[in-house]
Amino acid sequence: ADKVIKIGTLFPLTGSCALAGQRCQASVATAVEVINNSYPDIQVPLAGQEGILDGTRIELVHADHQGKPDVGKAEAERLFNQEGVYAIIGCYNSAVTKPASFVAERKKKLFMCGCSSSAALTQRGFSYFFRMAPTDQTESLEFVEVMHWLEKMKKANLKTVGLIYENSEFGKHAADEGKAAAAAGGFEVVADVAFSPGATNLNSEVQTLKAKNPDVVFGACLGGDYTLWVRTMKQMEWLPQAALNYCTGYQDPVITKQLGDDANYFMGGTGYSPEFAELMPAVAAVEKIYKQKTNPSVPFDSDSIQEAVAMFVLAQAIEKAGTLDYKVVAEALHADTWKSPLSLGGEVAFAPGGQNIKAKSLITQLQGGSYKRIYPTDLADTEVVFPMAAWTAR
Amino acid sequence: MAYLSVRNVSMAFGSLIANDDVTFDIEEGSIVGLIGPNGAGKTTLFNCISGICRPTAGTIHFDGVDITRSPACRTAGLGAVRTFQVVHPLQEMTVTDNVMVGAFLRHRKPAAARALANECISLCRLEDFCDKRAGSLTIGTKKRLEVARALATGARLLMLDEAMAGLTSTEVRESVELITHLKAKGLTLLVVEHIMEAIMPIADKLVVLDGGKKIAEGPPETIIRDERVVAAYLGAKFSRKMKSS
Amino acid sequence: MTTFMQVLLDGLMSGMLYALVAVGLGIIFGVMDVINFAHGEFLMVAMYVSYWLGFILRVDPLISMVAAGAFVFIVGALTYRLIIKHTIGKSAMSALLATFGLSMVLKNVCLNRFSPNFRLLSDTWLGGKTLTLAGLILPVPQLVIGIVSMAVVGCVYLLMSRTRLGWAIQATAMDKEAAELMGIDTERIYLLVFGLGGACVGIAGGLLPSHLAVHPEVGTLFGLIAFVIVAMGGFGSISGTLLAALLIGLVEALAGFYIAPVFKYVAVFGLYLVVVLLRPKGLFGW
Amino acid sequence: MKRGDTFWGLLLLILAVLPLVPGILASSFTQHVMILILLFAAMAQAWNILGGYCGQTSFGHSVFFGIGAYGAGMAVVTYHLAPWPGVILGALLAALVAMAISYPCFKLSGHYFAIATFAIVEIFNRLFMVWYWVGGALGLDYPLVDEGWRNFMWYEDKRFYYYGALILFTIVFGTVRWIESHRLGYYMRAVREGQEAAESLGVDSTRVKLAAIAISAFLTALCGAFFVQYNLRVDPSMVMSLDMSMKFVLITILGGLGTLAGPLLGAAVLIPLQEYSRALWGGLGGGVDLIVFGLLIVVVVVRQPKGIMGILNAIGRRRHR
Amino acid sequence: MKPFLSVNEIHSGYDGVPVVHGVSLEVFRGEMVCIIGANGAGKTTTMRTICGLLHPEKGTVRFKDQDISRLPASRTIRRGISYVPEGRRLFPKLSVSENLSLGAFIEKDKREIVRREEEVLTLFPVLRQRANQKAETLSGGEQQMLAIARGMMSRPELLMLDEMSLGLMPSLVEKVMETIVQVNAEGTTVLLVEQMVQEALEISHRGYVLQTGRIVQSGSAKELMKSDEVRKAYMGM
Ligand SMILES: Nc1ncnc2c1ncn2[C@@H]1O[C@H](COP(=O)(O)OP(=O)(O)OP(=O)(O)O)[C@@H](O)[C@H]1O
Ligand SMILES: Nc1ncnc2c1ncn2[C@@H]1O[C@H](COP(=O)(O)OP(=O)(O)OP(=O)(O)O)[C@@H](O)[C@H]1O
Ligand SMILES: [Mg+2]
Ligand SMILES: [Mg+2]
Repeated sequence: ADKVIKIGTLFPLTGSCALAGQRCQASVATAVEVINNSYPDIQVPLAGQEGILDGTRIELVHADHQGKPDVGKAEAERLFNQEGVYAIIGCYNSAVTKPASFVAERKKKLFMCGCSSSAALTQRGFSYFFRMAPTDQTESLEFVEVMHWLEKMKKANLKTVGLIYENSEFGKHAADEGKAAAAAGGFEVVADVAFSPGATNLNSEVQTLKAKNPDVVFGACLGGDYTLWVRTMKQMEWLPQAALNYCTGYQDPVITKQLGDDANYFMGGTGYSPEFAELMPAVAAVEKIYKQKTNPSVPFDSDSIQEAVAMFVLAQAIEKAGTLDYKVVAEALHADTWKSPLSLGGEVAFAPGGQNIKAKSLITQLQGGSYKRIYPTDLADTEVVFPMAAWTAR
Repeated sequence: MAYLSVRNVSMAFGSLIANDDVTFDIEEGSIVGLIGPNGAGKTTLFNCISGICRPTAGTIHFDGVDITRSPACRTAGLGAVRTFQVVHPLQEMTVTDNVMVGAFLRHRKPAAARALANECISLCRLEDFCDKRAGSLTIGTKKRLEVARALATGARLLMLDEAMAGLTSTEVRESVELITHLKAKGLTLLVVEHIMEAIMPIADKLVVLDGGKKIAEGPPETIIRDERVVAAYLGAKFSRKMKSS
Repeated sequence: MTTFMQVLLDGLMSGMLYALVAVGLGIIFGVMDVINFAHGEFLMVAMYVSYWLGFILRVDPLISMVAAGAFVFIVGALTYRLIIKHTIGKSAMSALLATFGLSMVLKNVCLNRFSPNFRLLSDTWLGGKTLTLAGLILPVPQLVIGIVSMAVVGCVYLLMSRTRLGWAIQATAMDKEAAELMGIDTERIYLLVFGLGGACVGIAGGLLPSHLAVHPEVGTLFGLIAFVIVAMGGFGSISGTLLAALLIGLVEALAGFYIAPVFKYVAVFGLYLVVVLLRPKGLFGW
Repeated sequence: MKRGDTFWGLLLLILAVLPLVPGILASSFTQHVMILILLFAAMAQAWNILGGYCGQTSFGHSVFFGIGAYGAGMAVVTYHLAPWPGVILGALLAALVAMAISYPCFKLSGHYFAIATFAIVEIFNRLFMVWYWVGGALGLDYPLVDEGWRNFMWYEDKRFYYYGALILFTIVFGTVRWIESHRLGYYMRAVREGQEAAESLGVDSTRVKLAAIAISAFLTALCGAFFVQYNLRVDPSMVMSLDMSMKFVLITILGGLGTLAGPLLGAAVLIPLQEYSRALWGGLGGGVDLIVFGLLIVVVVVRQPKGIMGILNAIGRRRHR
Repeated sequence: MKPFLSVNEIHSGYDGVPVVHGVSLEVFRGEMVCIIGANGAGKTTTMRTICGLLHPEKGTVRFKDQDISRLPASRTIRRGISYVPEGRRLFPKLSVSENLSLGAFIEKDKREIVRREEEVLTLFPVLRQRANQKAETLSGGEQQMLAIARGMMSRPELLMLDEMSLGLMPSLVEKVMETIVQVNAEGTTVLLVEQMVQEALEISHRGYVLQTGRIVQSGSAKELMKSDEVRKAYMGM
């Protein structure tokens, strides 16, 4: 007979984060496709066999939380109670992940989180919650490292930092971590610019940055706001020496098409990009499937790929535990280090609280429309362009 | 001091002076008619007394209390209640509910208010319309509703602004009877009316406004003979008719 | 000083764009007493029209704004015919409810058809160009949007105050039945007004894709600001709407720069409160 | 009157025994929907006091809702107490804030008032977004606490939430029922229908409106407190947003403005529609559930602009004839 | 002779609640006809049905031998019917002269409109002084005059007046009545609804008595004035 495990996905499929949510959903579906069917030529765990636990197939139940925590909580309950899912993967927005994973924890059922970046998520001491992506905190610390590195390598004189972020749970969180890290690294935060997402213009925001003229800008702008931000900076003829972005609009491959040359020389933390192919040879084949599930022109981005990782790691743990018993699987997840060709580090391992301690991100810089790796140096493939080339020099 | 005393009241809208130094008194228990050409300022004077407008000059006392600046709801609370020439029914409420709003001024308890409202409804012969939406009544009925509502507040001074306009002569007669009945019950009335057949027989005194100024004051018999009033207001035919009857 | 002037200029230019978005809402509001909750979504639809024309047929937004205006005119007229018409004179709030439903439908149909991707036209005639004038930077797209916007608002103003049609619209706004008795076909007027309101916001939306990304949620904040502008100017007053839009653009820019960007909408909405508390019928309202 | 009250009594009784009957309300999702219906009916009814009976369309109720929510949320999250003191404080504060902000706004009429409340929500939303003490944009997340009435918190069994919502519903509907038949109710409707006329009948319209908004805000805040207790989290965009405000308005209008049954009808139609359509189609992605939801709203309005009450009345009238 | 306006057995009402039950009446060219009846008898409803603000559920309205029962008001005025509604219905925010020009909305020639305005203002000199005042600030009586004046701006062939004496001072009622007679004498057919039964019958040729939605009596004005029922029911005698 057909044995089936149901897994729920819970992402913002509508509302202002719909773009990311739909990609994440497709990413999980891609992983399931690989797991359920036999793809012997894909170098990813479980790809070669059909299903797990001797042919048990995974079936996804999709749900939409619209970016609203209350809806997310209700949907998580529905997925567990009504749909009878074994575990949930989600929720992209940290604000929604919090109550939704709370539900799972109370039920002692698994909650796999791909890319929600709030550090607080893994500081709650949950034992059924696992997160793949690095947190804002990790990223912020990495940004500061990069700044020190630039000072050393490029003889740069970096003193001040400006922040621009959307005023939401995500942006605020990133900004708080960024501020703390910058201060700890000995930099002065001179501009703290929050804006309402979905802005009609970012004139005063950029004007403020321009007036304070920080050497480096940390940015946390999503989607359309990111392009608006870049364009407005161009209009106002201003650029910092370096711009470092959290996993945000920056790492959406679409921007290079829309902004053209204007997108270049911005930097950011990136968990994955098609240019990393040589580092992560296994991804290409998976990505082909992914592109079929969404838009053929859109590759994985570093958020969405984490959701696939979450699915793979969960499947591996179940396979290894050999049972569906939650406690056993959760303990197995904690106990082992998991092979994960789709992750930058190649491995996944969880600290108490569920944070993936092997999570890594690279600092990339857009050059000539592609994401070039510049830091850490051992993984770098390109020399950094610093300071950013002026608007007039492009 | 008189029951209602209007002293040197002026009301200006920008450059237009709608009431100009108007002074008159009303004795308790009397019926005073306020007449005058269209646009003479009668409604404006009502607005001033009832507190909807603040007069630009002058004072108004009601039962010894200065109400010149008191807001409409306080004036009504004191017992001086008016009806509107351009009717203001509470559209979506039923006739009974309309009247009950008035009745609640004196009775907190719904039951008591309802009883009073029903009484006023039958006084104004609105029984047939009790459960109709006030907005669906015809103009004439709305006018009667205005009166019923004002009555229900337990008013001691009732100010009627053309409450009989739009009624047939027979209905006017009934209204006149109502007014005399109210007077008998001890109410004081200030009545604006263009229907002379209605006002002449019952008024104890007429005050005539023209162009915002008071041009005459006195009992009806003398007023119909007043040249100025005839010229400005009544017109030859009506004054002939009035005199003959 | 230059910074101050620059901030003023930026504010003025966004104000001019707001004026065009708001004037469409304003005439619908003023004439029919209908809160069109889908107004922001009309803007979004127009932006999509212009985007697809630009993307597929390589038409520049400067040209496709006409098409976008016409398209949203039809959307507006249809909205009236199919929805608003049934609510007029029945219950004051039901039009609000219906247009809210409509905005939800429009938003999600676009999401469904065009995916939630944000889309931006590159290589437009205006895109990214700037002029520099006495140290002030004038971004060409915003400048042109501002000019077009002023022109359209001016035309609407003349239409409303100088033409027979304008009179008929005003009369209909005040008393529908009486207007009908004067021989005015109020049904047509309503249709026209809704279409016209749509066309205004359509033109605005048509111009935008050269510097603002299109996505299903793009209209929301514009719609919100437009409501405030219309009320601040005074319902039914086009000059009021214009003045309010410029004021709001300025306050947004000034507060955003001199107080803090997070507070710019606090200042904008605060300004509305201050204005209506001083003048309960808006700047130029009846 | 009498017959109406019997109807409500019976309805409450049925609602109260519903969870006791085995098999009914069995699934936790059905329970969830029932809870939301009761909660949103109560919210809409609280709004209805000001918006329906008193005729002051307010888009500002999410502010009061939010204050109530933050009251409970901060008591639990920030001060590690039971929610109750926060609930009471929040509700009182909401009433005070409501009176303070609306006193000047009552000078405004019609849409000017509506848009002013609109502006107030946006201002509060943005201020709360940056107000560190209340959690700012990060919001407040509930810790694990003991289950039970003391903490008003249950993690598995929804039945207690159901009874909580039912109590809330009864409080709000009872209050409105009482007001409706008493002087305040008549005065509120009078103010709605014509302020000048009401004033001339001795109604102090400002006081009536203040009373209406204070009661309305108090009840709304109670609903807000319930909402956070149920959702384990509070942040400004969840509770203090235009989106939330619209819910109050939509449900009431859909059901029937200024009627006692309207909010319940509105919630009973809108909430299941929203929840089940999402459960059914939400996972498909393309917002199909929201399209269907939006279309249905439009269709209802086009068919019967006076809301569901209008439909019922029309049916009733046909029957009588 | 064919009637100018003929109303045949119309049934009409609001929201499906019938108010008028089978009213028939005829008006001949050049006549002045008056409808009288108590409050709520359905006079206004009848008038609204004729001019097209309401449409009859049953029955027809024919004007100049054409069926106009289904035409909206904005079309009937083009056929020559002008209705001065009960309660004035002015455009409150527009000035007196703007109200007047809107009265001639169907006329496109601007000079012609000015000419007519001049004529009408001669009939109502009070309005001339207030030409630039907003209509809402006029006194009740002034508003009534403006409403009548506006109704005449379209040069109607059939002028329908609903309770035009409402709120007018006695001398003005007299004057307005004279004006109406004059307008009628100049060739405009007039259909009146009046509460001032005596005055109305004095100037009309014929009259109809409406009671709870039905015509209960009709005849020449003189007959009606002599009729006992009419005298008792409507003239308070
Ligand atoms: N709010 C206002 N603004 C400007 N002018 C006004 C206002 N209200 C009234 N007027 C003017 O004041 C004058 C007096 O008006 P009022 O309504 O008091 O007359 P009235 O005596 O009641 O006349 P009627 O018998 O026709 O009702 C009129 O000329 C009118 O145009
Ligand atoms: N808009 C409306 N909706 C519902 N019912 C209405 C409406 N207007 C009038 N009616 C009802 O229709 C009936 C007849 O009204 P109509 O206006 O024709 O009377 P009328 O003879 O003109 O009376 P009046 O002399 O008072 O003006 C009344 O019973 C009234 O309640
Ligand atoms: Mg008057
Ligand atoms: Mg009538």
